[in-house]
Amino acid sequence: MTKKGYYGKWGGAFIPEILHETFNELNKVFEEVKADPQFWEDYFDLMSTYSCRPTPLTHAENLSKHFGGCQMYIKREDLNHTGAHKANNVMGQGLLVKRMGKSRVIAETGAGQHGVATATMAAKFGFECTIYMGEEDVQRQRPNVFWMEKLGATVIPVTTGARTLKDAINEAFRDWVSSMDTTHYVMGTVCGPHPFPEMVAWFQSIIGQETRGQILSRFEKLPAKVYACVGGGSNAMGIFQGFLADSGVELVGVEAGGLGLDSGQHAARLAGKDGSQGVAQGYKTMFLQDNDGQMLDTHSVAAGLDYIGVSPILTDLWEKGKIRFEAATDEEVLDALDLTMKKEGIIPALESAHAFVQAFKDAGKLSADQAVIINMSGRGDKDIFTIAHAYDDPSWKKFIMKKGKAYAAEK
Amino acid sequence: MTKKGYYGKWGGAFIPEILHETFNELNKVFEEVKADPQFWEDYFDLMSTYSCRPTPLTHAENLSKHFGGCQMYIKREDLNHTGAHKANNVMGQGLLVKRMGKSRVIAETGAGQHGVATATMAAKFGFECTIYMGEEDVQRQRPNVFWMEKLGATVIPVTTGARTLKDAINEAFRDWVSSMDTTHYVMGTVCGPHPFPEMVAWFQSIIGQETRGQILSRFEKLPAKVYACVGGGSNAMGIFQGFLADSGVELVGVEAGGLGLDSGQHAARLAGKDGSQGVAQGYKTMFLQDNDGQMLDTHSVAAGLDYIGVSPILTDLWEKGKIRFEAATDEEVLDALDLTMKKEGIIPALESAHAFVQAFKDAGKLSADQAVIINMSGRGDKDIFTIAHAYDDPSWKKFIMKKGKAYAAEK
Amino acid sequence: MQLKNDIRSALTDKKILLMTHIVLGYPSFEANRETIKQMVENGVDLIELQIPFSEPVADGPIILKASQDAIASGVKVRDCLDFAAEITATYPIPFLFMTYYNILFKFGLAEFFAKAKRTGIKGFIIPDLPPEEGEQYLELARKYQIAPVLIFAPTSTDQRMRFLSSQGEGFIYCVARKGVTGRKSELNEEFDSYMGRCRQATDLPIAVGFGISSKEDVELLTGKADIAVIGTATIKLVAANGPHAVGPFIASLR
Amino acid sequence: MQLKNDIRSALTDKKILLMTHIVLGYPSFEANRETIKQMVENGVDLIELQIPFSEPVADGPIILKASQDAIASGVKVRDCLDFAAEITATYPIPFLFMTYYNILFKFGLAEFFAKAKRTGIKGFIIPDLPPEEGEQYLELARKYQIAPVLIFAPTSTDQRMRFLSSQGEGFIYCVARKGVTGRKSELNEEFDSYMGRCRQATDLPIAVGFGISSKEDVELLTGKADIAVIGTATIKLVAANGPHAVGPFIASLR
Ligand SMILES: Cc1ncc(COP(=O)(O)O)c(C=O)c1O
Ligand SMILES: Cc1ncc(COP(=O)(O)O)c(C=O)c1O
Repeated sequence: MTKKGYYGKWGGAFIPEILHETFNELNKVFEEVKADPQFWEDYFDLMSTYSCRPTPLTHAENLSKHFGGCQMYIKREDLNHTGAHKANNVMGQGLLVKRMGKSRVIAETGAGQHGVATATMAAKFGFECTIYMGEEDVQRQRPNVFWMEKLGATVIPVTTGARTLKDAINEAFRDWVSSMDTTHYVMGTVCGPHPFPEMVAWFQSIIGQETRGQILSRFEKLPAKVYACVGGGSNAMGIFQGFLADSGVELVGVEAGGLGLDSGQHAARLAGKDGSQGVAQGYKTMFLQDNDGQMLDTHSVAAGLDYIGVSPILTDLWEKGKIRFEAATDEEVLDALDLTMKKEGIIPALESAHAFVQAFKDAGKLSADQAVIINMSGRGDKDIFTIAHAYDDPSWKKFIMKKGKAYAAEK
Repeated sequence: MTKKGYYGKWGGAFIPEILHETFNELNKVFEEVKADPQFWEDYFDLMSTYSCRPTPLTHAENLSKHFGGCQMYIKREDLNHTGAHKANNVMGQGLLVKRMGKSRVIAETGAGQHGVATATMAAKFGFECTIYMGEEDVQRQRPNVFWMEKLGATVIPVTTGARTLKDAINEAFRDWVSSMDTTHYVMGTVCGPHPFPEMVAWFQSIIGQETRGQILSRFEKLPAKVYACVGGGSNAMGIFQGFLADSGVELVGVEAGGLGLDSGQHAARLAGKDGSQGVAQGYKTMFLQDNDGQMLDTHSVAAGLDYIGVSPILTDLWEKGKIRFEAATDEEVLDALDLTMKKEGIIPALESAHAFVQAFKDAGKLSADQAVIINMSGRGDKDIFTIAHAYDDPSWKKFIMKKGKAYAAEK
Repeated sequence: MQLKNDIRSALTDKKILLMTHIVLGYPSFEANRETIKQMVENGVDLIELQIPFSEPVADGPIILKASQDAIASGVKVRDCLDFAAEITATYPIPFLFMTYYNILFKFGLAEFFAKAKRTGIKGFIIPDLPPEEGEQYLELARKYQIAPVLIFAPTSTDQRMRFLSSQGEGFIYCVARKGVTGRKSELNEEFDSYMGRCRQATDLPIAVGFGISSKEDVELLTGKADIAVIGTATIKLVAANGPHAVGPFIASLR
Repeated sequence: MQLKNDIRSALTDKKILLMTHIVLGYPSFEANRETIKQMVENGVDLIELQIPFSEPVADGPIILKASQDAIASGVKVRDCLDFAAEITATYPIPFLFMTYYNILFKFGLAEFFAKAKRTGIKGFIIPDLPPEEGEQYLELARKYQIAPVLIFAPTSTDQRMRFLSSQGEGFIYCVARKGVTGRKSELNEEFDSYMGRCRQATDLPIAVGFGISSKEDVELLTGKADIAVIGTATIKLVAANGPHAVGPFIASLR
């Protein structure tokens, strides 16, 4: 039997002693709620009255025709409140926090999506909220910082390390080791020490549950393939769980190929050759690290995929051959995004667009009576600064320069 | 009997002769689809698989407590695809266009919401798309312009008149009078010549239908009051139609009070004293115009409410005392927005925040066993440039200045 | 009936009449005065006086801008009426008001007719007022004997044209092509067949405007239409070279 | 057992021992060398050698920055091991490795133990490796006779402390308060009762670190703890005034 909190040889809970009791309590409450059907009902009710679950499954008829192979369906997590699947996890943990009687939440955020989602949840539940965000990301993602603050959260720029997501996680842990009496750390993805991977996967499983029912009722059979982008892996785990038991369904996780798998400028822990086993940020998985075990800088056009580790659950499924891993480069992502906007009127987040890339590559090899599902984890309009920048849009630049000048002149 | 296309003495179809046949056809097709239950079913199916209808009704428990009076519910049109109720109208008209066999759509847009929604619909249906937008608005709403273009639409800056919404409508008509063989004009609100008010109201009635069912099943009785902001009036008509027959439900439309009803800087056609009867842009209603019948400049912090006319249907209901009209000032709107974000984790569009203002004013006078519903027509994160500007956020300004400098340095 | 009769009698001398267009108060009433003088002296037969409106949906960029500039410079509807009274008293040709319905509506429809009658105006062209919306308007037109000129479009069916003809007076304004004012259209076979349909549908004189700017244009229309409408061309000319350029231009057309 | 015995025997001469902390390669191995010399010559009893790791979650800003600077300057794990070998050969006091689990894991756990043994290291402190995750680690520690120092926290229950005591060796590192390294905590009644619980739970010597920076701090700990840990204080001192400032500072503590 595998040890508790382990998936094959991956996972675990590598936590400082001071958090031992906190994790005990968290594990206890999590076991309780898992055994309590009422909890899931409350969760579902919250998600269907505060967010818009079930989210739709959209038949992408134009893309299907364009690629001439299969029927493409898109699971619309972008239509969640706050614009991404992150809401599922955050609202679930919010209910847990309430049950534990804590009054404050903290979270890390990279792109800012999880930060905005957590700040939103905190406002809704009346919790105090502190968000740790790498200083670089604070600079890059000012709109999200603005919203977090407007939602009542305190955003703390993290000036240590690479000043990005992993460092924000470290800082959140540093806060937690002094504040755990009142505070819950809302981990944003299926990573970190047990029970986080299991817990986040559980909340996100709502995606897969819905999707399975929707495709069976709409397409009347299971899909040939299901695609999801993989940062930490929460949206992927969310949808994959709906199809893990179906041997005929190929599950495809798509990582950030950045400037290419050979460039050293990517975040492919599993799809490339650069990942290796390690233990950091509380769990064991495949990390992008050097020979000494020091974590490397990663790169992706999608801030939400730009992370050194990956869910231990996914690593296990990958090792067992149950999930195929691929990578999409920044350039491929912008092309897929462009096509999806023009063909379907849908704007995937840069993260989600990674899943579209691989589905597009595979589509031609399938037949018209097969379906594939792409998990659209979030919407792209949040990414305007990054996307407009990535497309090097001249009118956008002019607009920003003009606004900047106007503000400068005010002083 | 009232004349066709009239609501009391309001409405009509004041169209140039060249469009006579186009309107004949449109009326014919519209009558057909109204009589065809399959059409509504197709429409509903489209909205529930491409957008996320039914949209939730959220119980705003914290705001309810805060104001200590009644139970506040929020109808979440912000969760629609593209972020506002505009999707309802646009998708419905898209189905009509398909039925008429036309291949191109045009639309006016002020804030850009209706433009983005139309561009989205055009991409989905494979139509060519041209959007007219006042040059001032193109400058102010560059993010929306960027998305429209990315979605494949051509955005034409309108340099005539006040260079805002009304002028964009005029330009769209000018396009239409030469292109009507292939082109449908997707009017964005319940204004313009018949059958537009009726048609847009019909598509938007989906909001009220859902809301009525939702409040009855959740609150087990009808609400005391229903609030909606009123620009052209489409979201208001949408939700009000669910309760028009219920004499116990007070319907409250909230217009843009701008800098105050006495300032001349507002867009209150009905709530203030500045509106007067007129005929323009194809229909008869209360307009903001001078003694000669020249239309005035209007003002609101919310671009989507900043319009000279108002739905003839609403004007009729107002005249008959069936709808109360109020106005909210820019300042009140920013306060209500702030409170809603902090208390509920919900970011209303500046337009929608007008409805919140009046609900907040009235809440104290109601009792805890009464419910009110606020129609949240759209989400506010689209408004980041305007909102951050309105709150005079220093970090935002710094961010924009820095970006602007970086772009300037590129050259 | 007066306008129609005036036109008929003018047509006994000339194969085609010329109707020109002025935006009142643009660039100024002074310039209007001189322009009209030049027009009349050089053989123009009818003149449309456009009362500027802030939302001229049926007009193209030139007239649109002229209207806006006029409004911005403070031109009021009453100024336009006064000016019209002065001009009709000065020149013997028929003058018409061209404007949008809201100008009449806001003024008070009956009052506007009464006032226009007193100014000596012979007809109205209101492009955003189809007869279905103009019952009271048509009634008042009959009452005040001001011709409500209606419009044919290439998209109008034969039946529709007959209906319009039965409601309108003075003449029929045939829009030569789809689109707004100020752009040139082609005088091809399609146009000829459209003209044929117009003639079939009405006994009223027929005016055609499509961006006429030369003698050849007028010649091509002769025999097909009764009135050639020169709209945007003179407005451009005045803006570019002043009112004195209008006389020679008009003189060159026929 | 060796480490515990060393500590016990040192405690026969002194009422409280001093343990200091070095981040290897920060600001340089040269500076480490001099710092250690100053420490040993001024009566330090044990020294923690921290192998820098890029993600030091349990450390506060000072050590975090030191670690990052060391890594950025090119410090490798093998350099740290070589340096440790040199230092243990030079000074008779016990040296321990403090680092995070990934450094051992990536190196190869068994190899790391073997290598560390050869360098003469007496114990390991791995703050992110609870005994539940360290079965193999604890086994290897027994095999190589390197003391796996475990940590008590104020949040640890009595039962948990007993369990930790049963798994650890050498001494127990008692975290004086919640939070990360480098901040001062108060030595109040709550602290005393915590110390009482620690003593109850273990027979191992007890080290306490909480930002000690003065003679008074050390005096206050005397009688309560066996080892006073000076961590961040000397790192700051070296950074500000160089290694030579360390000797006088240490000398002043006791
Ligand atoms: C829209 C979106 N998709 C995907 C991700 C990646 O996270 P995960 O792999 O946990 O789904 C993020 C993270 O911020 C995100 O914002
Ligand atoms: C979010 C939102 N609400 C309301 C409006 C006002 O339009 P209407 O009154 O037609 O609902 C707009 C128009 O752009 C809008 O974007």
